[in-house]
Parts: sequence; structure tokens; C-alpha cells
Amino acid sequence: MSFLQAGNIHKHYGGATALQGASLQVQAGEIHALVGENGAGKSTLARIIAGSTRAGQGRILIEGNPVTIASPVDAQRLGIGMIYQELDLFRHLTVAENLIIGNLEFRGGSMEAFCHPFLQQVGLGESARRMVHSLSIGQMQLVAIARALSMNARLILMDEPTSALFEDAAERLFALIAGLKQRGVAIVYVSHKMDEIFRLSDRITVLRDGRNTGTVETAHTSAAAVIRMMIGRDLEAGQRAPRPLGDVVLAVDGLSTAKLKSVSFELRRGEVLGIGGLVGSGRSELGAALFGMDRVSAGAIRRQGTLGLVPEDRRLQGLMMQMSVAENGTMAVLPRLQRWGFLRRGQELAEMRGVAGRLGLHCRSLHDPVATLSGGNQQKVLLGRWLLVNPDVLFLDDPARGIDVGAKQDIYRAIDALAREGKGVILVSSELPELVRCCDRILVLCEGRLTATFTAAEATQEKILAAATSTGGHA
Amino acid sequence: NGKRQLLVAFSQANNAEPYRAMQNALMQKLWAQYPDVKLVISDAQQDNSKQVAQVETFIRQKPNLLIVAPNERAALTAVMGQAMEAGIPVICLERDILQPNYTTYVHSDNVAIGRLAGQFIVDYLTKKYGQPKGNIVAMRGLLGVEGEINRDKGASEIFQKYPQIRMVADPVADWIQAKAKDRMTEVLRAQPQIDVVYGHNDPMAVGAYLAARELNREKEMIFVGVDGLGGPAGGIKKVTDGILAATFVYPLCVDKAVEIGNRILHDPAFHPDKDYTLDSLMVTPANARQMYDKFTVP
Amino acid sequence: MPARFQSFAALTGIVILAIAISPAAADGSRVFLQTGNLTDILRQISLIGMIALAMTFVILTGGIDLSVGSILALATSIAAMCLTRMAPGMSYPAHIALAIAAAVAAAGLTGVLNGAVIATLRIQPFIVTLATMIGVRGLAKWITQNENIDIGFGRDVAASFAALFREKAIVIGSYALAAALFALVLARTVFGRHVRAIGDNEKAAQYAGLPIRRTKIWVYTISGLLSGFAGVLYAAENHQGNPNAGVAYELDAIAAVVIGGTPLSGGRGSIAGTIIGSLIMGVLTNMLRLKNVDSNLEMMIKAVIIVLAVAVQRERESA
Amino acid sequence: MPARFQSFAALTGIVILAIAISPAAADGSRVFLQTGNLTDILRQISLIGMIALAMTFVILTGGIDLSVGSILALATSIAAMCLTRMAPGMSYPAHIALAIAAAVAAAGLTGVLNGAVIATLRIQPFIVTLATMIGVRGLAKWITQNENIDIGFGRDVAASFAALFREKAIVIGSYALAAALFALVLARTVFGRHVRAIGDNEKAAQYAGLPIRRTKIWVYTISGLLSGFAGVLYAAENHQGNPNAGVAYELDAIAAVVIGGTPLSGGRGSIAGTIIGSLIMGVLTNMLRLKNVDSNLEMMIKAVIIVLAVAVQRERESA
Ligand SMILES: Nc1ncnc2c1ncn2[C@@H]1O[C@H](COP(=O)(O)OP(=O)(O)OP(=O)(O)O)[C@@H](O)[C@H]1O
Ligand SMILES: Nc1ncnc2c1ncn2[C@@H]1O[C@H](COP(=O)(O)OP(=O)(O)OP(=O)(O)O)[C@@H](O)[C@H]1O
Ligand SMILES: [Mg+2]
Ligand SMILES: [Mg+2]
Repeated sequence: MSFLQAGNIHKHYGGATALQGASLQVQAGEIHALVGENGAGKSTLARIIAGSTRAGQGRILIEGNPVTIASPVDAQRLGIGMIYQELDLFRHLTVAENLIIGNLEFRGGSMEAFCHPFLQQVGLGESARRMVHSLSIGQMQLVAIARALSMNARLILMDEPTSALFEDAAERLFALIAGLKQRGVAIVYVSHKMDEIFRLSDRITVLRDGRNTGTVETAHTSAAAVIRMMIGRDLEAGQRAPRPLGDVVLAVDGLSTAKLKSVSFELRRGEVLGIGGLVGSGRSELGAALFGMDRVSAGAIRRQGTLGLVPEDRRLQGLMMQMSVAENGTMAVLPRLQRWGFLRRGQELAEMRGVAGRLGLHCRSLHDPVATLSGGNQQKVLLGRWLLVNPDVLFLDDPARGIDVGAKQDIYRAIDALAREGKGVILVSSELPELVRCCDRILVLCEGRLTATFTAAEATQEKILAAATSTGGHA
Repeated sequence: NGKRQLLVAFSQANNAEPYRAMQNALMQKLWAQYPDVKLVISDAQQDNSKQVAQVETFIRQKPNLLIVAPNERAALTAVMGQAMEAGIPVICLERDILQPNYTTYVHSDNVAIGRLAGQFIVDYLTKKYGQPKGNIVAMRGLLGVEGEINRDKGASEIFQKYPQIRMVADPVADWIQAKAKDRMTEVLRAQPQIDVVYGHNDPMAVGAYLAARELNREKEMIFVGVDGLGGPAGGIKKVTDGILAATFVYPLCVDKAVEIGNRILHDPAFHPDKDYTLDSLMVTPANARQMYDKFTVP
Repeated sequence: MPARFQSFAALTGIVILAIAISPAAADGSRVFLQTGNLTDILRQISLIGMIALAMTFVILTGGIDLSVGSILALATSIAAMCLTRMAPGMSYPAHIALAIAAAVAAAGLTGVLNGAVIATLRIQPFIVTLATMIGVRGLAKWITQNENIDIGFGRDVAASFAALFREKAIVIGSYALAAALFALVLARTVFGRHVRAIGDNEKAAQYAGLPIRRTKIWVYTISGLLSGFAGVLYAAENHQGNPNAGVAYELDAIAAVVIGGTPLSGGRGSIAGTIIGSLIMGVLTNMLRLKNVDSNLEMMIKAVIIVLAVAVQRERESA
Repeated sequence: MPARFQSFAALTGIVILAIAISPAAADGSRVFLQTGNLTDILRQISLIGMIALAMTFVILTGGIDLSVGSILALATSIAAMCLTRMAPGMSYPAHIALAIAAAVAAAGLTGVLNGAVIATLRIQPFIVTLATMIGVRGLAKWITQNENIDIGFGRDVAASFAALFREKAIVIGSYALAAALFALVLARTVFGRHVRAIGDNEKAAQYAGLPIRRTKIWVYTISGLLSGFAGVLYAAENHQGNPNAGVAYELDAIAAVVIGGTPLSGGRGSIAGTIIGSLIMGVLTNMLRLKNVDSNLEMMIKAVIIVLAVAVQRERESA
């Protein structure tokens, strides 16, 4: 019998429909992937099962018994835990406090003793007393995972748990998932990463526009087939054509900040430069230093023209959540949209429609608050903001985080187009295939130091990983 | 000859009221006549706890004379007792406290002022209509404050004797001119006929006047105030300007207090009375100029 | 917009109540509905209403300005002192313009100071403007030596200033003009957009390269300027410069903003909402005063109605 | 903790300044350092200090409580009325206990009301507690008929109540006890952690299944209870029940919290910080009063020092 049977789930947000009759069945000890385009309703369905969103209608059975899950506490009592896509953690509590708060498994006693094994499992063994706000987003993701582990759940819903993890941490998570499966714990695994899905899952449920398009055995299907179920067509394989390189548009020489140690590189027009490294290796700090957000202690930055930066955490650093899609998109180009001191709203919408089309943005209206968009679509709004600015150098900090496979192609194409227009692009990514696919050269950071540089041709996952973990490695 | 410097500490309840600001000014002027006296003033901003704290701080400095204008009677009683225990002569200015924890008490009488004002209004109405009748509006100060209670009480005693005198509205304007203007505007809308506005202080009477003037009704009624301060912003000036029909001087009590205080400081043989009550004066256009000169602190 | 519509519904409810309980005038009409009374209300809310307009901008950036009442007091004092104690040998209009300019400029400078400290030293607006509220009050009392500066009813320049600027048409007109201007700036200009963006997510605004510091300095400056101009009108209306004026005005202004649907956390809200918030407070007071309700009861009734007015807005919002 | 250390540094700076400029007593010692003066300061900050403790909790949840001053006034009134106008035929201690219980209970109930409206109707705390501030002030004035309820110096139950509860040791002791208790609750209990968590990220708190509503109702109730108890002490200290007491206390309490390093947005902060904030304000006032600085100048100096004290904390933080 299935551990979880959720059927005919409906959910409306005002006029917007998130789910219209979706269903999901999960066996005990099964790893069940839940996939679909951005905005298909995956997170909504997961949240409903975890009790943090109330369904409009629908039926949920646990081990065949009908249950009402009205709150996260109800879900916890039924043995359901969840890792949220938006990583809702308490930034001013310590890591350990984040683990035990509201956790029915913690029944007093030493907090550290309770947390230690779980933090150890995710690789945060030393961090129990640190404040969450001092962690990088990848480390926050690990905290959320540790929390779910500590709840002793029989079903864990994981909403894009690897979207901010580098390979080594992801590997560790996969091992953990395998261990959980051994113990009979069911996992619902929401992800846009096909390789992970095929590596991990037993079955795959595909959502599209809030409805099921099918559930398949992973062993008896292919990525192409799943993608077809998701987006209703085949994915065009991106052709990689060589780009001509121009002048140096950005030259960094001996750049040092609190986190970075003497980083030097050059970026040419028409070049896409990849940055790889582990969580906390200083990739984001490099962007902050270039953008003038961090104090530079030594070194020089020479740049031609303007610089744009798409930050990695769209919620904290990127978007104005209460403002509309259009307002967010045009945020950085407002001066050029005014006439006689007033904004030309017609022109604003026209420009925004242009980028929305280029990125395949899905939203009901450009006037909707960006908070009502699905995670992936929010990411596109943020990217759109900088496409509109059209800067000479664009620093993209993990721009494809949480983006569905179809839209990823759109983003890769946009990056390629930028480079062809003669821009210099820096691409930080947690996904090695992405780096290899998009970049001309790949720099690897390790603990704030530049440890290796590869051309696209010579880069392999093994080499990059080695450079990312070596400290005094070759340059 | 570098002799003993005498310290006089004055704890003022709230220098945001013009009446009390004037007290401070006069106090400074009068003590300045004595080169061996240094005057310090604190302002409690109408807060009991603040004033208690300030008196406590004064006690620490062991002044030769302490003058307290209490914000409220009960609140200051204990701390003034503390000052007495510390051997500091204490003059209680203008407002009573619960126990005679002072060397002497210099004050006026708000009930008597209320009666004077009430009688003036009755006389005016009698003259206007041939009999005591008419509609009165009172502009009340912050409710619960001694001045407000007694100025109301004294006047009401008089009005109650004449059933045809009606109090048609008595909005609360917290002593503040701007508030009185707003509240009077509404009264004017609701009341077609008003004969007298009795402001429990001059600024509120002036506020009422401004409201009436705006609706071109200021000639229909007279405005009576209380306080009768000198100076260009005071109530006496308003009488000379023809804005107020009368105001009643609520004595600053400062000249008396300084006179007595000075004798306490310089004449060891002097023993003040326990209580000095100062009379009020009526200011009308007839005597306003004279009064202006008398009560203006240059 | 639905949120604005709900504020409007709350206002409508209160107006209907006011009409229903209004006393009748001699001719049988409702006193509340008399043109004179309605314009009274507008005039009474104009000063705090104007301050609330600028306060909306401040709150939208996620800030707060507690110093508005003290700044108003400083402006009343400076304007009245200029008019009564200076004889610059100018024509009346020039002298009046000078007095207004001096008062508004001092107020604006105080605002610049607020903004500069908040934006540069990155201290919480609450503390900075609280300090300004205390310090500027002290300054106003110090320059006036704790005295009110009276403006008489003669034929001098001060009196003609007061006669002109206490005109209902001027006061209400200034408010209307300011309201229209602020609504336009918020909805249709880059500056207005920046104001909301900063309040919504300051970090993101920084990453988007918005001029955070400049915008913040501007909103506090505007708040100072409007408080100063309100002070000028106050001086005219009350025929005096008063260093003790405007106590607790900041609470009234903030209340109008919040009742109008702008949360203190900033990021969203509207000028229309703030105007409605000011009107709700004005009509409420007028309605209870026309009934001559006991002042203590008035306070209790007001409390209940404020909560109800806001609750009505909330409820619809979530549905 | 570094943040707390900086607050402490600011306090130390002000204390050193106070010692430096303190006048000398007859025996050559510094007046500021006399035990009597130091305990004066503690007593003077105790009431608002106590309110600020509870306010810290309120602010940590991301809320605010403007009604504390009115609640204090209500409590003074109820306590004094119970003591002077009731003759329940009990022993003095029982009668006193009854009066205190009545006052504190009424205050607590007002807090419950605040919390319930905020948590259930989901209206902004600013508006709800503003309404309560207005309404409860009206209530206090209404039940006392606008009169102060004086407590004499006789030998009746009211006088013995005042004699007991105005004792420095009792007042300071209560504050110390409350401070210790609150520090403990915040740092070491589940409730304290929930308070911080809700202010930090309410959505996450909801996801974690924390009892948001209950916690919020509690913090406002605690705020009411402490304001009520402060009211009891106020009645004893001032020998009166006073419906006009406590005006603007909310600003002082909030200022102490914010100066102590708790941002108004909530989520982080400490009781130690709040205590230091209260001490900074107390020492500052005492120091300027001992020097007999002109009251207007005093306000200006205070403004500057407050900003400096907070700026010192900020600067180190970012460095
Ligand atoms: N709070 C909300 N208010 C309004 N609409 C919402 C809200 N949350 C989600 N939606 C809408 O519901 C739909 C489903 O969103 P959901 O977040 O479940 O998508 P998703 O499949 O998780 O997408 P992604 O892969 O981008 O995370 C979207 O169209 C989204 O715009
Ligand atoms: N070894 C570490 N242990 C704990 N925290 C670390 C460590 N290294 C870095 N951090 C934290 O991570 C942040 C720096 O990571 P940064 O975001 O620059 O790296 P990144 O390479 O971009 O990583 P991510 O992939 O997580 O974005 C800093 O805020 C720091 O506090
Ligand atoms: Mg999602
Ligand atoms: Mg990063």
C-alpha cells in the first residue's frame, strides 16, 4: 500500500490557479521525483502535503487512512518533513536552534548533542553555534537538510535541495538519501536536474499547469521522454558555435578582500568566463568585490564600461517581492524610461514584454507582485532586469538556480547572445555541466584563492573538483 | 569678596506653558539682583516622575533654598519632605501638596478667580439682556488638573444661581490654543447663538476668538480668559487689543517667593508664615495698559 | 486597486455614520453636511495631512520620522520671529517670502541632517529622528526664550501674513496641491519607484545599483520641508510662533499613513490611502465633537472605530 | 557578544563623562558617584526600565506597544481607587494585595486584548496599540472622573501601601528581579526562542509550526502586566492614582530598547542591551541635571549624545 496518496488537489491564489486536480502517490522507501516546468505547481503540492499551505480541495491518505493536514505540526505528527525551496530559516538564531525549534523530536536535553549527528551527516559539524545569517546560501541549504533529517520523518519532501549545492555537498546528500531509503523513508524529490533525477529516483511524477501528465518508472523511461511530458515538446539541443574574442573588458589584478586572496584574471569581450568552487570558496564575494559592495584591501580592477550583477539569492539580494514583475524588471534602467521627469509606462511594459519573451517568463500579468511567481520565474525576472541594462560586463551568480530544463536553454541562449554582442560574461555555477557547456574558460576558486584555470576543451568534472578541493594547487 | 555663593534651585513643573515660562523669566530677573545668589532651574515637562527625579538631584547638591512649583500635589509631597529633612528651606510655589512639607507656601486661589470670572460674565449678560441669561461656552484645560477643576468650580458656583444661563458646550482643549481653535469651530457650527466664551486660560480664549473671527461671528460674543500674563504674547495685551473682554491675573507668585526667599537666605532671624495667598486682579480695557506695564517682565 | 478601495469603504462607512448621527441645524439640514463644516474638516486635517504625505514616503522606505512636530514648532517660531522682530526694509510680499523661506529652509536643513545621519551612519531612523525631535524642540525653545511670538491683528506685515495664510482656500489648496504632487511623484517618477524599492528590499536595491543614500536623504528632507511649511501655516492660523506647538503630531501623521494601508515595514502603500487615513481621523473627530460627546467617551469610541476601520480593510484583503 | 559589548562601551563612555563633569560635594567627592545619587538613578529608570524589558519582547516579535503609558495610568488609578475608596474589611496586607492584583489584572487584560486583536485580526501592532493608547487613557479618565486619586500620608491602608512600595529597595529590587527573569526567559526558554524566531521570520515560524498566535498574545500580555506593575509603583511613588500619568512613556521605553541594540524590525536583540539603554538615558539625564544645564540646552545636548552613543555601537559593528 502507498504511504501517501494525495488525490484531486486544487489550489487557487486569487484568480491564479496553481493546482487543478493534481495527485501524487508515494510508496514507503521510495524515492519519488516530482518534476515540471517552473510554475507547474510542484512546490505548491509539496507545501500542501507538508501542511504549510491549505488546499482548496482534495484528499490525502496516509497508509490508507484519510487525514487532515491543517498545519506543519499535523504533518510532523504524521511523519512528514519538508525542505523548502525558499530556505525559510531563522537568520538570527544559531544553526542548532534552527534545528530544534518546533521540532517534536527534540524533547529537551542538550541541544548540541541532539544536533551534532545530523550536522555531521550534512558536513556542518563545526557550525552548530554559528548564526545562520553568517552562512553562505549553500550552507543554509545544508542546515535545512539537517533539520529535515532530525525530524525522524517517514516522508521527506525535498524542494530543489541541491539548487545551491556544489558537487561534493550534493554527493553527500545523495548518500544520505540512499541511507534514508534503506530505512524505509520515502522521499519526494523536486528538482530540475535530470541527471540527479535519473540517478536517484524510482518513479517520476510529472506536473504541467497544475495537472498530472503522468507517473512513470524511472527505469523504463528516458530524460527526453520526461522532458516531453514536462514541456509538451522536444528540447532543442543547444549548438555551440565558436565566438570571436575582443579586447580585454575587465582586468583584475591581485584582488584581495576579507575573503579573497590575490585573485587575478582577465575577461575579454565576447568571452564567457566560468567560476567554479565549493560552497564558501568566495565566488559570490568576487562578485561583491567587483561590484563595489565589499571593501577591497589590495589589488586593482580595471574595467571598460558598465557592470551588472545578478546575485545568487534572489529573495534577499535580488527582488523587491511586493513590487510587480514589470517594476522589478525595469528597476535598474528607470532613468532611461523617463520623459519630462515622468516614467513612460507604456514603454516600460513594452521593454519588459521583450525580455519576458526572450526568457520564456510565465506570469499572468506583468503587474502581478513578483512574490506570486514560482521560484524559477522569479529568477527569470531578476535575470531580465540585467538583460535590460545590457551592461558591458555581467556577473551572473548561479543564474540557472531553480530554472526548469526548458528555460535553462533560454538562459544559456541569452548568455551566448550577450557574448556575441561583445559583452564579457562571468558565470558562477554550482553545476559543472553548465560551466562546461557555456564557458570559454573556467576559473576555479578554493578558499578565496584562484587555484586553476581551464579552457572549455580541457575542463572535466574531475579536474575542476580536484582544483576546488586542493589548497595549494597549481595555478 | 569671593564670599559664600548661595545656590537657589527652582524646580519648574513645565516651562512649555507661557505662564510658567514667565515665572522662570521673572525668577531669573529678580534673583539677578543678588550677586551672591546663583539660580538654577529645571523643567519637568509636566511629568511627575521627572520632577521627583530633578528634585532628588537638587537635594544631592544641597542648595541653600529650594523652590518647587509642583506638577501635582501628591507626587511631590514625599520628595519635598526629603528636602526638608536634609535641612533645605523649601518654598512651595503656586500649587498645594498633601502635607506641609515646605517652609512656606506662596499661592493664589483658582476658585476665587473662577468666581470673579463667573461674576464678570453674569454682569455682562445682565447688562446685555437686562437679566442674567445667555449661552456660555467653556474651553477646558487638561482634565483633572487643579487649575482646570477650580477655575471651573468657581465659575460654576456663580452660574448655577441663574437658571437661564446655559453652558451650551464645554470642549476640552488641553490648555492649547490651536486645539481650542479647532474645538471652537465645531461648537460654532453646532450652536447658533453664543454670548460668552470662558477660556480656562488666555490662549484657549484666544483660540476660540480666532475660530469665531474666521466665521465672522466674533462680534456676537465676548471672550474671557484667565492668567493675565504680561508681555507681547500675554493675555493683558489681548485685552488692550480688544480680543479679550477681560482676563484675570493668576499671580505668578514669584515676586513674593523671591522676597521671602531672600529673607530666608540673608536673615537668620526671619521666620516666614506658613502660607501667603495672593489676590487676583481683573484686567479689562479700562485698566489694561496700566496692568501691562505692571506685569511685563522686560 | 482593491486595497485602496477598502480604505475608501472604511471612510464611506464613517461618513455615513457621521451623517446619521449629525445634529440638525436650524433649517433642518444636517450640520455635518454643511459646506462650512466639511471645509472645516479639510482645513483641520490639512496640516497633519501634509506632514502625513511626506511621512508616507519616509515610511515607504522603511523609515520613520518622529521629529516632524518639533520641526513644525521651529518653523512657526522662525517665521513669526522674522515677521515681528525683523525690519529688513522690504515690501510686505518680500518680507513675507523671506520669513517663509527662512522657516522652510531651516526645516529642510533639519530634514537633511536626519537623512544624512540615517543614510551615512546607518543608524536606525527611529533613534535619529527621536534625537532630532528632542534636540530641535530644545532649539525652538532656546531661540524664542520659551516665549510665544505673537502675531497681532494690526496692519503690519505679520498680520497681513496671517490674514493671507490662514485663509481656508490657501490652506486646503496647499494640501490638495501637495497631495496631487506626492501622488504623482510616487506613482509616476523614478524617485517614487526608488522610494518603494528601497523599503521593499534595501539589499536588493543596493545590488540593483539604486541611489539609496541620496533617496533616503531626500525623503527626510522632503519630510522636513513639509513639516516646515505646515509650521508656516500653523503660525498664520494661530497668529503666533509657538515653540511648544506640534507635540505628538508625529503619532497623528504616522497613524494616518498606517490607517491608509501603508505598513510600517514599508515597500507598499499609496498616497490615496494616506489621504483617506487623514480623512477618517478628521471625520471621526468632527462627528464626535458635533455630538458634544464626553471627551473621555470620545477617546474610547475613537479607539474602537479606528480598529474597526482598519479591520474592515484587512478582512477583505485576505478574502 | 560583540554587539552587547559595544552598548556597554557606550555606557562606559557616558559614565566616565558623568564622573568627569560631576560637581564636587562638600567633602570633595564627586556628587555623581555618591551611593545616594547612583541609587537615585536606578530608581528613576526602574519604571520605564521595567516597561522596556517587556517592550523588548514585543519588539523582538516585530511588534510595538504604544499603549504602555495609558495602561500604567489605568493601573495607578485602579490601585489608588481600590486603596482609598474601598473598605473590604480585610487586613492591610490583604487589601494591598487586592489592590495590586486588581490593577495588574486590568493591565494584563488590556494586554491580552492588544495581543488577541493583533494575532487574530492580523492588524498592525502600531495601529492596535495606538487605539488602545487612546481608548485606555479615556477609560482611566472616565473611571476616575478626571480626578487624581490622592493617597495621603496618614496611617490608613493606602498610606502604608505607598510607604512600602516607594522604598528604593523595593523599586530597584523589582526592576533587578524583572531584568534577571526576562534575561533568563529570553535566553534560556522555549518561549524566548519562539519570541525571537517569530520576529526573525514569521513565515518560517509558521512552517516550523510554532505557536505564533499564542506567543504574540503572551508578549502583549506581559507588556500589559509589567506596565500595570509599573503603574502600582508609580502610584506608591507619587502618592496618587493619576489618569494623566505615563504620557509618552512608550517613546522612552522604545528608545531604551533601540539604544540597547534591538532593531525595531525584531528578531535579534538582548535584555542586557535594553538595560544598558535604560542606564544610558538615566545617567545622561542625571549628569546634565547635576550640572544644572539650561533645560533647552539639555535637550540639544541629549540629542547629540544619544546619536553618538548609538553611532559608537554601529561603527564598531561594521568594522
Ligand atoms: N502565494 C502565491 N500567490 C499567488 N500565486 C502563487 C503563490 N504561490 C504560487 N503561486 C502560483 O502558483 C503556481 C505554482 O507555483 P509553484 O511555486 O508551486 O511552482 P513550482 O512548480 O514549484 O515552480 P518552480 O519550479 O519555479 O519552483 C505559479 O503559477 C505561481 O505563480
Ligand atoms: N569554511 C567555512 N565555514 C563556514 N562558513 C564559511 C566557510 N567559508 C565561507 N563561509 C561563509 O560563506 C560565505 C562566503 O561564501 P561565498 O558566498 O563567497 O562563497 P561561494 O563560493 O559563492 O559559495 P556559494 O556557492 O555558497 O555561494 C561567507 O559569508 C562565510 O561566512
Ligand atoms: Mg517551486
Ligand atoms: Mg555564492
